[in-house]
Amino acid sequence: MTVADAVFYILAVIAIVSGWRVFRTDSMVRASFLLLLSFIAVGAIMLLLGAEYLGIALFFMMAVEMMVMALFMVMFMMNPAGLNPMNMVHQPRVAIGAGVAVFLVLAAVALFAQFPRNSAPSALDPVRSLGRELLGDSMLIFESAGVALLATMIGVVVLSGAGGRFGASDVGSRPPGLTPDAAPAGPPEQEEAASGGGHHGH
Amino acid sequence: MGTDLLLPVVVLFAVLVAGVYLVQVFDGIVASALSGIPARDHWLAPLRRGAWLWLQQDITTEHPDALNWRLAPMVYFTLAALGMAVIPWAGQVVAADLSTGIVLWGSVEALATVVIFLHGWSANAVFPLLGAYRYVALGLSYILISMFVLIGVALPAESLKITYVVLSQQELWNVVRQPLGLPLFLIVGLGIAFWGPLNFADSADLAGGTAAEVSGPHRLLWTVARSAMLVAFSAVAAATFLGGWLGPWLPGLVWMVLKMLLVLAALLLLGRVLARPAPERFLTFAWVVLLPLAFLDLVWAGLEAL
Amino acid sequence: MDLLALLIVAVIALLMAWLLQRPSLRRPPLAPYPQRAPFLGGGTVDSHAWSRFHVRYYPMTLLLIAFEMEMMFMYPWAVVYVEEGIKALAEMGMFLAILSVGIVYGWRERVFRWQ
Amino acid sequence: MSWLQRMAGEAPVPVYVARGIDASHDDLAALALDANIELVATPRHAAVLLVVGTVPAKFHDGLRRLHDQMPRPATTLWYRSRPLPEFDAPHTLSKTDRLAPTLTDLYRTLYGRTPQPVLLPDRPPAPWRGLGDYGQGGEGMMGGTPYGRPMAMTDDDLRDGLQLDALGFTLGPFFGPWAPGLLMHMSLQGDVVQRVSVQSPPFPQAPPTVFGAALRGAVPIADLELARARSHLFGLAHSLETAGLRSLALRTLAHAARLRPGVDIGLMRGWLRRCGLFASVPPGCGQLTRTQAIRIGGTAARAAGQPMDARLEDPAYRRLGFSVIVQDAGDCRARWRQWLGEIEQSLALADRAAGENVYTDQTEVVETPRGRWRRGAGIADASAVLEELLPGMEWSEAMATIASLDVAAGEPGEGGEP
Repeated sequence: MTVADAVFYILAVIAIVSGWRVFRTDSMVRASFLLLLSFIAVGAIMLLLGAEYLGIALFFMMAVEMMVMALFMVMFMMNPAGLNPMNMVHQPRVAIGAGVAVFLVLAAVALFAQFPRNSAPSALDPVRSLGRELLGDSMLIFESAGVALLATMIGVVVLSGAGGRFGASDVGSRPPGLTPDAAPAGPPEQEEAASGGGHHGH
Repeated sequence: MGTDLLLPVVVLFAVLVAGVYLVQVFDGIVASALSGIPARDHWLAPLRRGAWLWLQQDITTEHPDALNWRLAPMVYFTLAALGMAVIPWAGQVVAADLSTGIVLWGSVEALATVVIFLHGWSANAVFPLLGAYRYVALGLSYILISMFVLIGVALPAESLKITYVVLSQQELWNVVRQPLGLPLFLIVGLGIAFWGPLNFADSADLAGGTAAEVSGPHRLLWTVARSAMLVAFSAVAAATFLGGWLGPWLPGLVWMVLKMLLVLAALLLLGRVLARPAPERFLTFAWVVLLPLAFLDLVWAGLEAL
Repeated sequence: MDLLALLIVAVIALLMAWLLQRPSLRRPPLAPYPQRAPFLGGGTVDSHAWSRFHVRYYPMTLLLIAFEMEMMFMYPWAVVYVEEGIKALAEMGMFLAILSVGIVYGWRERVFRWQ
Repeated sequence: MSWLQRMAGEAPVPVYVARGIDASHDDLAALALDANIELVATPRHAAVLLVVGTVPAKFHDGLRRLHDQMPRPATTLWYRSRPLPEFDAPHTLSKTDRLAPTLTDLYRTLYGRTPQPVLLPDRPPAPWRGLGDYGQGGEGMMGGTPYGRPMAMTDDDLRDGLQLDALGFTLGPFFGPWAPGLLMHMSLQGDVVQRVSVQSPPFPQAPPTVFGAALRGAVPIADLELARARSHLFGLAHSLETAGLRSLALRTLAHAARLRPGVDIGLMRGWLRRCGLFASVPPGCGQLTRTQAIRIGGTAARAAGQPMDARLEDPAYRRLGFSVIVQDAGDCRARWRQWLGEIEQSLALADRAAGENVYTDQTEVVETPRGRWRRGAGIADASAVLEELLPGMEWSEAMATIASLDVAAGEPGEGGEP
């Protein structure tokens, strides 16, 4: 066994154990960053496989993404730090069944499939070939990704921006009631009460 | 293989340790020059302060996230060291000459945001928590600026490898070729080490922010790690904008260290003469002014490289 | 080789940082409660500080993720930029122009202010 | 004593100052300017707790908390203050000139002594061990007191209908960035202040003695104006410190220490503008309404466009050609500008008055740095204005606003009143 093999096994264990701990910890922040740790271990395995750009890009992307996820998870969850223990697992039987099944299929693929044995040419520069691909055959895909990301950005701004050029974004909208037939949730809007109007006109 | 690996690693840690010490010394000199209060001995002061912190009791808070509380400063320090691993100290002396060195530095910045947040969060106290959330907003904003600026220096080098970035500056340093780059990058540097005007995590209005509840060796490590991040940043700035080891007469390593010291001196001076803006104000400034400027820098670099 | 160096640097740095915290083999006793109370200038807290923290920059973070995703395409692009020349400039110019629309829109809708 | 301990003992003394009633600005400024002393922001960073002035009985527990929070080894020095009864052999001091040397001596000999044990009972803030399903003290999602504290609860938010958790705490009375004695209960959503209630106003501050003397008889205007300029410089230094510019704050304090009539502070005005203090807060931050401005009085009122100044009623000032400086914005920036403008004006007035040896000509009323002071009356406390002003502000803006406002009551100091 070489050093690389040993490092691979250690990283694999880290990836799996931290992935499992995500579901066993009560703290939202810990859960987010355990997932980050799992991704970092996977990214390091990608580095071992010679994917120098993708591995490090994974660190980069996941650090930012998990950070933002932690912000939102803390904001959304009651008891975000898990001060009172809670059960983070829903429908465990189905989940375990699905997990085992997927594991068996993937393990079977790993064991029985015939993988090509030719290793990457030593002169290959993955970043450069990725760049050529972006400017060559995949240009259309690349530019469509740009449009998709633009749509994402606009969607984000529309959905989450509280105020804009035209005033507060919640003006004229009322959230639904918490139970059927209940009064709208959220603070009562005074100008609506004054005009005697209910939901008309919206 | 032995010496190929040993020499750069030894140089790296020597520069890191000496750099951390020098940051503290320089900062003391700048502070007493600006305040007009002569300090007793600039060169011994950091050691004395360190000895005091080393001997002091290390208190935790009532119910901290104990693991992350311990881990955050350690990882922050490690990130600084990893950032320096891709820096060429002289022609062949580089610990890990990754073909994606610039991306690695980017991910150091991103992970530093996570670590600083964790440090503030795990104390479970009001001021550290405010400092942590404040830093996240700003830390995320620096990342984009840093990416634009560093992609700018990668264009003429035709590579993401920092060694090639240095070699591409043989005729002209990037600081001249891309005049907007270094000033923008210095702002990023002050930001990720939360130093001086961009000290949003450990600021004075939060009674020390994420470090408000920290004492003893823990505080010593946090201070060292911040200084180490500043040192690592100055190494990246020296390599990408000031031509790294290139220079006449002197050996490459000496040039590199001199340029790092120059960047450090600039950062430490800036750190003590500028006021900390309200975080919200700076966030808007970063996105509305600095980001377009970084974009402009990239366009400039692109046109210049063709 | 490069990766081994990274590993070695990381291990040494972690070790240094660990030693700097003056680790002891025996777990030190916890400080008494009043010593661990959070600092508030003599005041007291009503609750744990961990809470559903209402930050004011949600749109900024989401916009950042979209923009950053796009920036990851730029690293490979930067490497081949000079050899591909005008084509690379035009393509990336178009790509960035599309995304700048997003940023300008966000700016017009004031998402870069905290809410 | 090991060599490491000897070395640690050579470091500047990290001091946390708990200011009581009649803590003198001048003493603290001298301490800040001493190269052997470092004033720190939290007791966690301190080795010596310096208690200055009398601490009323209701704040003794707050003081005990500060004392207990210091990492050991630590010690306490009582300067013109009565030690708490728990201390068997307290270090006390009343001589001003011995303050820095005593602190240094105490610090140098820190490692030899047994540290003072904690003063408050070693109990969790609420009982929790063994309660609840997992012994962590809580029950359900948000119930109980897990690990000794209740959890933050939902509350309204000023910005939107989103009801997330509010953080509540009382801050003070020894919080460094505030006036001593000010104790406020604050409620925060994220970093935005939602509610503020002043539990205890700041300790009354005696104006510099020369102002008290001015109510008893004629005093040289030069002295009066120098004292005013010095007081405003202290205010500016405090704002600089809050903005993270400690070195420049110390430089300002050094200016204040060697103030003479007619000194030109143009240089200082220059670097104040360049350092970005004014740009650090948004325009309109901490803007006072007309009523609030009048209620606080003094420079805050003049910075909000109210030409209120008792010096107008003094014929001697009129002869010197005094005219009131006013700003119209009434926000933090305006107050800082006002301070700067009044410092320049005071120094010019002092120069003229010293040359012509002019004395005050009015003993009914005097304009102190804090505001108008009529004989027989004090200056009213205005800390209630903070309750109206701070809600809705982001934390750093709130702190900048507090630093730019002086709301403490003014009371005659020793021998101030006839």
